[in-house]
Amino acid sequence: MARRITFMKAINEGLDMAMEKDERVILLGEDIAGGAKVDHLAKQNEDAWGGVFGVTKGLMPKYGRERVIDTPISEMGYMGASVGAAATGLRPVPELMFNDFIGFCLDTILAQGSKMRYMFGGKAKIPMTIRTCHGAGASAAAQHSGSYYGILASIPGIKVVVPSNPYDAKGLLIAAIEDDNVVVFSEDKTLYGLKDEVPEEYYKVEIGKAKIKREGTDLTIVTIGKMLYVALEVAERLAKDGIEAEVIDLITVAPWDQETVINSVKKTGRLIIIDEANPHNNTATDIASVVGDQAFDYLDGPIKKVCAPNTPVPFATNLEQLYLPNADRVIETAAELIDDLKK
Amino acid sequence: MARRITFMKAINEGLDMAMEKDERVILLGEDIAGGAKVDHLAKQNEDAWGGVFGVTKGLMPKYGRERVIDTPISEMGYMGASVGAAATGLRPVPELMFNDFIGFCLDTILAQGSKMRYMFGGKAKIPMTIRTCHGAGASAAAQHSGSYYGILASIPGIKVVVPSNPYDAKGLLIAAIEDDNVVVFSEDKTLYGLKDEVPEEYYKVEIGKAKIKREGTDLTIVTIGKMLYVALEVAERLAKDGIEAEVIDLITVAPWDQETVINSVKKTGRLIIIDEANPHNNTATDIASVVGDQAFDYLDGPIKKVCAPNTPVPFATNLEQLYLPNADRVIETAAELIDDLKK
Amino acid sequence: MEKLSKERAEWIYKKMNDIRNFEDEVHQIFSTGSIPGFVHLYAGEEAIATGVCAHLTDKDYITSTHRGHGHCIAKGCDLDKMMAEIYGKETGLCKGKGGSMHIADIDKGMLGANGMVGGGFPIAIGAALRNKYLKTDDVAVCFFGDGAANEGTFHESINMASIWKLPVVFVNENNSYGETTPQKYASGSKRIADRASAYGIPGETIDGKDLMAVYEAAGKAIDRARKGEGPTLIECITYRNYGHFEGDEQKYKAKEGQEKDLADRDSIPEFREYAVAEKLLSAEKADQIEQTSVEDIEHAIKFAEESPIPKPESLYENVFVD
Amino acid sequence: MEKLSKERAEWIYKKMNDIRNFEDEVHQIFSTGSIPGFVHLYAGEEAIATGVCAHLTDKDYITSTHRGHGHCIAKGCDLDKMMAEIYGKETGLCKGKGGSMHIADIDKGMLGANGMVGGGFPIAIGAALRNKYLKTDDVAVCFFGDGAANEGTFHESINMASIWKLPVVFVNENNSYGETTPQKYASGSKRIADRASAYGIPGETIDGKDLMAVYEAAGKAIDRARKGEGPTLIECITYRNYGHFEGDEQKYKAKEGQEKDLADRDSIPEFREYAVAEKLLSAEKADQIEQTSVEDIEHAIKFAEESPIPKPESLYENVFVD
Ligand SMILES: Cc1ncc(C[n+]2csc(CCOP(=O)(O)OP(=O)(O)O)c2C)c(N)n1
Ligand SMILES: Cc1ncc(C[n+]2csc(CCOP(=O)(O)OP(=O)(O)O)c2C)c(N)n1
Ligand SMILES: [Mg+2]
Ligand SMILES: [Mg+2]
Repeated sequence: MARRITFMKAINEGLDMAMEKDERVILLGEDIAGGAKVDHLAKQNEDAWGGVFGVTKGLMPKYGRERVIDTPISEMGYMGASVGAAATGLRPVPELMFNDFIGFCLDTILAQGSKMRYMFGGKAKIPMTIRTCHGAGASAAAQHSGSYYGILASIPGIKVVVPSNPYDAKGLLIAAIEDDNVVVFSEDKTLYGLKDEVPEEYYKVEIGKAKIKREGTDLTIVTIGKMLYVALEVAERLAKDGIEAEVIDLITVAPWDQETVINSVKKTGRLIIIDEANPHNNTATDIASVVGDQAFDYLDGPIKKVCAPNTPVPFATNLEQLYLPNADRVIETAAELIDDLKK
Repeated sequence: MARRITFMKAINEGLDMAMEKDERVILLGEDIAGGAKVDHLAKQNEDAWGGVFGVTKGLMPKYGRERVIDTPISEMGYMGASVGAAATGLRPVPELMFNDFIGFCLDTILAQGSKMRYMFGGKAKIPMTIRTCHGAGASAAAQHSGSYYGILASIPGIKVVVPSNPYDAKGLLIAAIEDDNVVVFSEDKTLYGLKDEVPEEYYKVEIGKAKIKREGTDLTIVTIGKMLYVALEVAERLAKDGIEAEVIDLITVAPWDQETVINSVKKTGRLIIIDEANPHNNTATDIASVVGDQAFDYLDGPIKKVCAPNTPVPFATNLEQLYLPNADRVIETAAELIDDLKK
Repeated sequence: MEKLSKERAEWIYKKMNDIRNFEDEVHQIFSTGSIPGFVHLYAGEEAIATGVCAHLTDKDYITSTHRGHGHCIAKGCDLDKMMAEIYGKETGLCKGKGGSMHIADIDKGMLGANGMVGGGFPIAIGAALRNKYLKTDDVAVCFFGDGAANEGTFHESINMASIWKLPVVFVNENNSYGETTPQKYASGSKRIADRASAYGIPGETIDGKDLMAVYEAAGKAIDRARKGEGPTLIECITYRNYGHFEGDEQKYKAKEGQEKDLADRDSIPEFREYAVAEKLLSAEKADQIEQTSVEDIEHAIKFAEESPIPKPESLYENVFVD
Repeated sequence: MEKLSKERAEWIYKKMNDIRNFEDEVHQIFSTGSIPGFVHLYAGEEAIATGVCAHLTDKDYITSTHRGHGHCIAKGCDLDKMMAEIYGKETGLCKGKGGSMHIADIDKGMLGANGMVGGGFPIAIGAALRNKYLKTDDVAVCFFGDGAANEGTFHESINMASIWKLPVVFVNENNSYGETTPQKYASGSKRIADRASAYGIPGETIDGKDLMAVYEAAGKAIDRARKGEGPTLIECITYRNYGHFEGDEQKYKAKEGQEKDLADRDSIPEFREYAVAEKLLSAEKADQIEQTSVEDIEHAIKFAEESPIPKPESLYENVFVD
């Protein structure tokens, strides 16, 4: 298992294998192939972009425009069409180019896709995977850098996953597409270039199961998406002071893995959650609230969160870096928890 | 101050006085007057509905159709138009008939109204008050009964208020309209008939300030909107067992009053938050997470939340009642906190 | 398109009566308080749902609106279960969890009433996309109101249906009002069918009170869709007998003139007269259908009333497919 | 509408050159890595922003798009501060917090570039509503792309502008593509102006590379709006010189035929030739304007480069009005 591919390629491969396996899987989105009806591209069976970041590159040439469908700029339309197609037997995988565009099409998730099965008394099945991307760090400014998986995770009836690495990305995406529910698959756009080992086969990573990425006894750090790397750096630094942090990659934010988190906190007695979302009503608050209820007796100190500030994402590079949670902030926070740790 | 009027009338009066005082205040929404261009109504200068619940009744006859504007069924259009009108000097008060329609127009709040000032480096001012309604209990089923103020409260750059009674409703609405920021004013539709004393004058209730509705030393119960009445019932019942609950009406969910809540918890050592929203990533989790961080040392037991379950709102009356947080559930939860309390 | 057969005419007459009786009864019952929530009645618009669905099989899909009972009945949903749903009973089409605004039966191709105005457009084109992708000749029909034509979903969905030549028919029920707001106030275009050209598809305005006019226009459009020739927009001029929802005082309705004339028309006797004259229906058969329909609705009410309310644990069920 | 004066012609020629030089320079600088983020250049479309804004004062409003530099310049925003904004500097129009996609200057009536395709429509009609409500004769202009015409906001906003007769002009910049997607694929209607009739407003398609065509069509429409006669939709056929954003390989562009002809046209020398022939501009004046423009952009770059980055505490500022 020595093959190393990028996060982006892993996602591409997940889509490819899911499409290969099940003809009912179709993709829809803006420029996910690109160049629809352009003669010279059609002649060469070429896609123009394969998505704005190139994630779906090559899929149209392989599966054709019937299965890799470029849409007009009509998010409510094609996201809702995906709900309709899913309700009637296909397994659509629409791409919402940036999660920031959710304001154009939230109804299809909030009022339709997530509620249909319930409202219809169990008759409907909406096997739909929404791919989107989130995250600051690409100088994309306030309207293209938000992290809104937490808003989506508050909606009953859908699942939301946030992979942190190529291996999970491929396996989770396949699991999402095989899932009979609406699953939001949120990619951190700044991770696309990240390389790691990824098996060539078709495999699934379980939705709803967190992973312990580093074991430790003194402090639990729960992370979402790329915040994992902040935590791993922090754990390294803390280890030098003899403090062993347990790092948990949450992976699924709805429904998140309460058991793994609570067991860890029971062991360590201390918890920091790192979430790039704005600080209110996000997954970090949800975790904190559950731990503060169910593991209260095991806690040795306050429950800490490190999140983005309560501001939009600024454009200037220096401000954007300041906006993002980083290792220094987490270390400072850890210091509040662990007396004998030097600042 | 003996005059008692309904919650609905108090809102109507708040709008009326705000319009009277400032000509820049205009209202927009679907059927907020009703019967636009209907000859026989025009002749009598009559509105047809005054909003689906009658909240804006009589305002069109008084202020005319230039200021009380019936819109087509185009939520993104008129909510966005309100942002544009606010950015250019008016003080629009659009009505989103049900907060469940947020999926049709979230962009105007998420990406435009809430971010403009920041993105424009402080140049823009968006003095806009969005009236909407939330809440289960009216048999309006899954798409007309949600409580989404928590989703909105997660967005940086806006304020969100949830009044529980006529007095606050009038004063808060006036404060919201005078506020130079985007304020969401979310009305519980099942409270419209509730009567209480309301002064006839123009007055403001401070946004961001919670109110202690009952003092107590044993347990803090924080509530949002009509959950106040659940808490007051609980407090009565607990009092019979000699337990004194302090009941806090949060009133504003963004930015919520950390000081009042934390001071109360420091006194009582126990906290229950009642929030009708679905349980994940809501205001209850936010409060729990802040208290679990900042008042940890004062806590005598786990932090408890009583929320709606993680399901859509069901239609059948018996299920809907089960869906709503109620006094029995809160009492059971309180019993977990206070050992000597009989179940 | 097939000429109207006797069998179809009987089917149509039964459905029209079922819808009318169903709605008239719900109107009555609502006033007694036995039915909770928001209820939007279809009475007066029967010719549309019936004239359109006469061309559909269970394999064709429809999306409906908040005013969905008529579409449900015309699409073949069980009357007993429908009534039970509106009562919020366990035996309801949706186990009592949907109610009037979310009544649905996917097995019958009925993709749901929809509490969101304009919510049906994208779902309908999604079903049509599925039909096309699977190379079936099934179609999708999207029913929508005049008010819904001003939602962005109208625009996005019809445009996509056009560029992808989807087998879908957009059936507009123009009953002059969206709640209290006249279509003539809310629409920049005089006719909703005028908007079809903005998407390069055919559009026409027809008399929605005339069953045969609907039957023929819908037949043509559905045939076109089945043949892969793309979508059509049909605007049906109609009127609702009751208020926007139960409880509406209807102050905005005109008590005279053109509007009153439209209000006074009744497509059920109009169709009966036509069908009897054309020998598609005997007077006896028509009487008998009327009678059966009354009985069927009575049965549905009895069924609904006697049915149990949902079990408490069902609150937590059907959120996810396990 | 006024005939084009010498003064206006000089203004126009300066703005066209400013836009071109600004964008060409940003293109260069972007390739060196000094400018971060997503940058969408307006080069090639100068005639539109300039021809339209020539009729506007600081009191009129415009809404722009992700491709907003041209609109900004034509609306009179400061070049130094614009460039500083794109660099993310403290001296920028938005203090470095907006960047290319959110560049704005409300004092100049420029209500912002917008990262949301279709985001400008409702904002523009809101500004127009304000203009009408306050009984001013100010107008609002909404610039939007061919791709944006498929968003629901297009539909909702133009319909409302029509029924309320708002003083707003919808200026479509049809550059054949929304990102890589041809307009001819994405739109059910052949022409975007064809959609105007769906809202009962006038619509026309013009040569968007021809400054005078834009100037005249916009002049008429803006006059109409000022007089309270309602909105107009103008579709301007144009082409962008660069990719969708910086970094785009542009594989989808046709290298021959009609598209190539359009790409090869340049409205700046075309206008110069026209204006000199019509004696609106002397050749010397034109040369001088070209020279000044180059210097002004150089100055802007120097200003931007020498400006400080934002202070850390500004991260937390301007979220709310205190
Ligand atoms: C997205 C959304 N906006 C508004 C409403 C409130 N509403 C319910 S029905 C209705 C009027 C619909 O009018 P029309 O489409 O003409 O259908 P009709 O009721 O006349 O059949 C409105 C505004 C809603 N349910 N959903
Ligand atoms: C709501 C939304 N959807 C999609 C995008 C991604 N996007 C940015 S520009 C663009 C193409 C816009 O095309 P057009 O309107 O023709 O403008 P042009 O770029 O050609 O000037 C797209 C799809 C976006 N920014 N916002
Ligand atoms: Mg209607
Ligand atoms: Mg374009």
